[in-house]
Amino acid sequence: MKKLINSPDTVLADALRGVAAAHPELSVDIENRLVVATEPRENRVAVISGGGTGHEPLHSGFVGPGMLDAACAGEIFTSPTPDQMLAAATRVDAGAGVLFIVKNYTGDVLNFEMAAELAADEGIETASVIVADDVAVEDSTWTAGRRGVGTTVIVEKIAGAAAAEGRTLAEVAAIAERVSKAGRSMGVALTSCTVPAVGHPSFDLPEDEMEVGVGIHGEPGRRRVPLEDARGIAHDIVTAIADDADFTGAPVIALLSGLGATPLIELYVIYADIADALSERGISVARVLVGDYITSLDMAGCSLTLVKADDEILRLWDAPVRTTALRWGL
Amino acid sequence: MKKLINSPDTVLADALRGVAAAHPELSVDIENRLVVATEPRENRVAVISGGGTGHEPLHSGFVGPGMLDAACAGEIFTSPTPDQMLAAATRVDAGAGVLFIVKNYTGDVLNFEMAAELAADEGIETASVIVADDVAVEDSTWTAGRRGVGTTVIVEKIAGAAAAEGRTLAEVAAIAERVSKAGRSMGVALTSCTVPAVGHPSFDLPEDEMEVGVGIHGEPGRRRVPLEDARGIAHDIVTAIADDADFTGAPVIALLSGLGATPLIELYVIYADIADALSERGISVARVLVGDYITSLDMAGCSLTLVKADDEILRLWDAPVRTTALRWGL
Amino acid sequence: MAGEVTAAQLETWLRRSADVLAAHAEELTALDSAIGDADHGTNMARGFAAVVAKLDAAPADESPTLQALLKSVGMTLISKVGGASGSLYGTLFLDMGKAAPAANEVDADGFASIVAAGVAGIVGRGHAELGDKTMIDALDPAVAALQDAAASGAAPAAAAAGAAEAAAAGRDATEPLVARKGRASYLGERSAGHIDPGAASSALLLQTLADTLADDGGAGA
Amino acid sequence: MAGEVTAAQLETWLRRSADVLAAHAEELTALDSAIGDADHGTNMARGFAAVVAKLDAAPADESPTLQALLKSVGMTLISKVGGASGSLYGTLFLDMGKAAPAANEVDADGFASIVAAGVAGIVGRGHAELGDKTMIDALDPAVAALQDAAASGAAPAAAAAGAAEAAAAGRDATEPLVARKGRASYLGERSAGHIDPGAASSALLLQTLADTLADDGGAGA
Ligand SMILES: Nc1ncnc2c1ncn2[C@@H]1O[C@H](COP(=O)(O)OP(=O)(O)O)[C@@H](O)[C@H]1O
Ligand SMILES: Nc1ncnc2c1ncn2[C@@H]1O[C@H](COP(=O)(O)OP(=O)(O)O)[C@@H](O)[C@H]1O
Ligand SMILES: [Mg+2]
Ligand SMILES: [Mg+2]
Ligand SMILES: [Mg+2]
Ligand SMILES: [Mg+2]
Repeated sequence: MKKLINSPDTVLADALRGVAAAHPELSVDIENRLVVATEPRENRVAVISGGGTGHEPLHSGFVGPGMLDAACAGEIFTSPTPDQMLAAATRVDAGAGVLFIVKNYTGDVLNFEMAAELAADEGIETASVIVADDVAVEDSTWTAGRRGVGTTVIVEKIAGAAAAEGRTLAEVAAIAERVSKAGRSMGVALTSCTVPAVGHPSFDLPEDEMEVGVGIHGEPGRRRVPLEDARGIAHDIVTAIADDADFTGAPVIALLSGLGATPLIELYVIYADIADALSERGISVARVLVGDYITSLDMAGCSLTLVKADDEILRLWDAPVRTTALRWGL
Repeated sequence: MKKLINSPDTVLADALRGVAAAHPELSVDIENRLVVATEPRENRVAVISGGGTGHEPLHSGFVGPGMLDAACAGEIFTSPTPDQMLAAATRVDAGAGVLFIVKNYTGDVLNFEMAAELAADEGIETASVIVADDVAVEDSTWTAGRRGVGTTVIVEKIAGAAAAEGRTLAEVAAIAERVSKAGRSMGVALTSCTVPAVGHPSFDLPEDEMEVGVGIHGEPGRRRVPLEDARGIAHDIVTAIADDADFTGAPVIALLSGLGATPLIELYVIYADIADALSERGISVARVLVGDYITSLDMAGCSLTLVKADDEILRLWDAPVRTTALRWGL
Repeated sequence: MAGEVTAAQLETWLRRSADVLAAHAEELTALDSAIGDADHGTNMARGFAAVVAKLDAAPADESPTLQALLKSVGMTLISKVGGASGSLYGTLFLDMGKAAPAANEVDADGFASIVAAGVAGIVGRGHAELGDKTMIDALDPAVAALQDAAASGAAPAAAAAGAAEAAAAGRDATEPLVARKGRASYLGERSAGHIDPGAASSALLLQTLADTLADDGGAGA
Repeated sequence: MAGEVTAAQLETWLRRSADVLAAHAEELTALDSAIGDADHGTNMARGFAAVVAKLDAAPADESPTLQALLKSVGMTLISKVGGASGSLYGTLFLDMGKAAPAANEVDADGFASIVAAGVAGIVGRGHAELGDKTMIDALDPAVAALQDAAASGAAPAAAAAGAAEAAAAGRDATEPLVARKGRASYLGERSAGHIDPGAASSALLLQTLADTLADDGGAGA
């Protein structure tokens, strides 16, 4: 295992120190493992997200005006804990309530649930939106449902913009829910990630194979298949997503994310093929992000997220945002 | 070799198609392999850079208002050609002349030199600034000098801002030159990159070793040493840079770049240690970028760049910029 | 005294559990690698190390009540483990604490009820049923064994031994199952053929409880 | 006619060079891996493939003058190779073209002067001296050999054979050198112990020239 770290035990604390050193405009609470925006909130809804570490820039890279008020960082691939979430809520609640944006993993869901109970005890109103957009997982009410992945980024942006407009907690939660429901994602891994505390790759992936539908923690996906070229992979992903929901007839926000060890040039190569595959299906992309937005430590590969938008969602998407990983208009 | 590509021969063309598909606000000339800003230039100086592909987002990710007017993309790790540069100059010259920002590699220098001659023949005035900031290379007037690396990003930003202010070609070239001279960089590789056309890693780096002072094309560096932890690497890099030039007594712009396959979390981990090492030496960082800015395909590792700034340089650094990889204020 | 479970015994159990979980961390994480995200061993070891640290920090002269001890363990696990197991094991101990008396000991029957309340708390949070391939598959039979043994007048040590056996059997029974709860459920059919890591850690906890009570019961019998 | 070098021969040379460079691309790139950036073979193969494509596209009935042919090759290399070798080999052919007559053939002496002018062009651009561990270490002795042979009345084929030998010796002589120009110079002492890739490609070009003129000279003699 070759990593720029000091010890597997200190990765999270060290990374938070680095965020604090690099970004004086953010407030980093090392004790509670929180990254908090420092701008005054003045009686508007606050938006909080969080999750296991290892998916950077998600979530700490999205803290700042127009997006998240705070991000709670868990250990690597481990959801944060209710006391962290409560500490975050206590810090950022301005009296208008707090929206929790939660990726659909049992740990995250349970911990945010507990946090909501604790917050209620303290008189902080909360609402939660759960993102469950990974089409690699078969949907079923008998199971934990789908994993939450890339749509989270878009939900965080839209919710942050809605909160910035001064909407009520119910309104912010409603549009976040709408975006969450309108999003679908799928990822493909060319290599496994290596969890620092484990020290070796989470799974074996032979030189000539890839994992289609991989999870952001290295969870197995739909199938292990022979390595394909970019065009083939683009076709697989777009087909899986577009077969799961109808993305025609409305403007779409597309997010192509690297998984952590994929160079930008490869993302552009496959984006060319994704764009072709989308336009063949009559899907019209109105906004695009290409880069590392939701990663899996040092995994090579990519994930695509599509969100079916409308004028309101696009307007909120275009609203100014100033975070370390997403910034425009400010 | 596992890469999201279609064929080693089409990487550059495919990536440019991807840039065109993802960023309608840019004009991509696939034939001449140019990425060109579409904003009107109205009689101001135009700024052009370029180089081999494989260092993304450098240079195409820095095209847009406030930074580059055009980027010329060469084949992977191969400098672009004079006809491309001439095509770029012809497209973006608004009568006030063109600044070429050139990384100090023989190929880049010679090709930009030829381009300048061709441009002169066409009545386009040009000036060139050469960036040669890699302290891993011993400086000598008997050789090709030092390699040009991370300072290039900062020169491109400052030159673009100076051009946007309406300064003359001589003025833009002068401040670009000043920034170039004020910058120093060094990188460390944990793994080799793999050139698609070659298909295997450019060099062997055992599991327990690292290459200190690696070049952005995988060129060997100062020495091969046993793998160190983040704190040790931070110390090595900061020492090499700060021993080469005095960075105290003035605000410094720091750029910590991943080399392509390094996750953001690791960059933050080592940035914490870099910040400590800098402050121990009395170096005071005024602006910081942490992320992938100048990469080496899929190499794991990082490079640090420091530029000794002043009020004017900081003001130009803070000026609005809207590119795909660097954006603020717009 | 052989018929009682004391707070001191539970403290010993927790300390021994921390050692056992640390020793088995790699094994638990390997199980979680196969059908999860490769952190269960690290999570549990971290959480129980924090429990021990808190026990160490407590004033040596005051011995806590069962209620206080269990609640404090629950809070620690909730704030140090993270993930699904953090909230679930945290709830286990919190709800055990709520059901426990503000006293230093409890009889076998009372102990069985306390554990049953804790496991009911897990089900209340996670909604897992027997056969969903979770820790419940180990805990539910363990509770039944505890209750049966207590009802038939067995001493706590004997009851715990039976519970540990039942938990181990429940753990092994998760292997062929397709997960319907937790991260492993995302795998669908691909989750079959692996033991559930949470069931494995539950079995370890119960085995350690049985070992602790046996040693103590043996000494004091 | 044995004493002349024709445009047709040079065209054959260029076509055969494209094959030779493609066949040796991996080898040249391996040399460039050791002390450069692993692209010299790809660069040269791509450039000469473009030269052939341009030759193929030219109207078959018009045979170009030496001047036109060489300039066109120079332009193609400049716009298709990139890197240091693109501008340098491009300059070689451009400046050969400038020195060449607007005619279809030239004698051994004239040919030597043309090549000398091209190599002087490389030096003018790159400022490399003999011993700097560059293509000049192969090309400079080759020019000297060509000029000497021509001065002593040798036929072009014989002159080229001597030049190829001199280039190969020059290439081999780069191995112990420390590079002072180009990308390899960044390595300092670490550049010693490797053959310079540009010297190797130059030696291949000259060997192919010798082979071409020998075949043709043999056939036509
Ligand atoms: N809904 C649930 N009910 C009961 N136990 C669960 C549930 N979801 C998950 N678990 C248990 O949690 C274990 C995983 O714990 P851990 O790996 O620490 O958390 P995470 O899945 O968040 O990474 C599983 O093996 C399973 O036994
Ligand atoms: N200044 C120079 N003068 C002459 N030849 C040079 C000079 N610099 C580099 N070269 C030659 O160019 C070769 C490298 O070519 P190539 O790998 O294609 O370009 P690059 O170095 O730009 O990747 C070197 O092996 C050397 O022979
Ligand atoms: Mg986890
Ligand atoms: Mg090159
Ligand atoms: Mg887990
Ligand atoms: Mg080269």
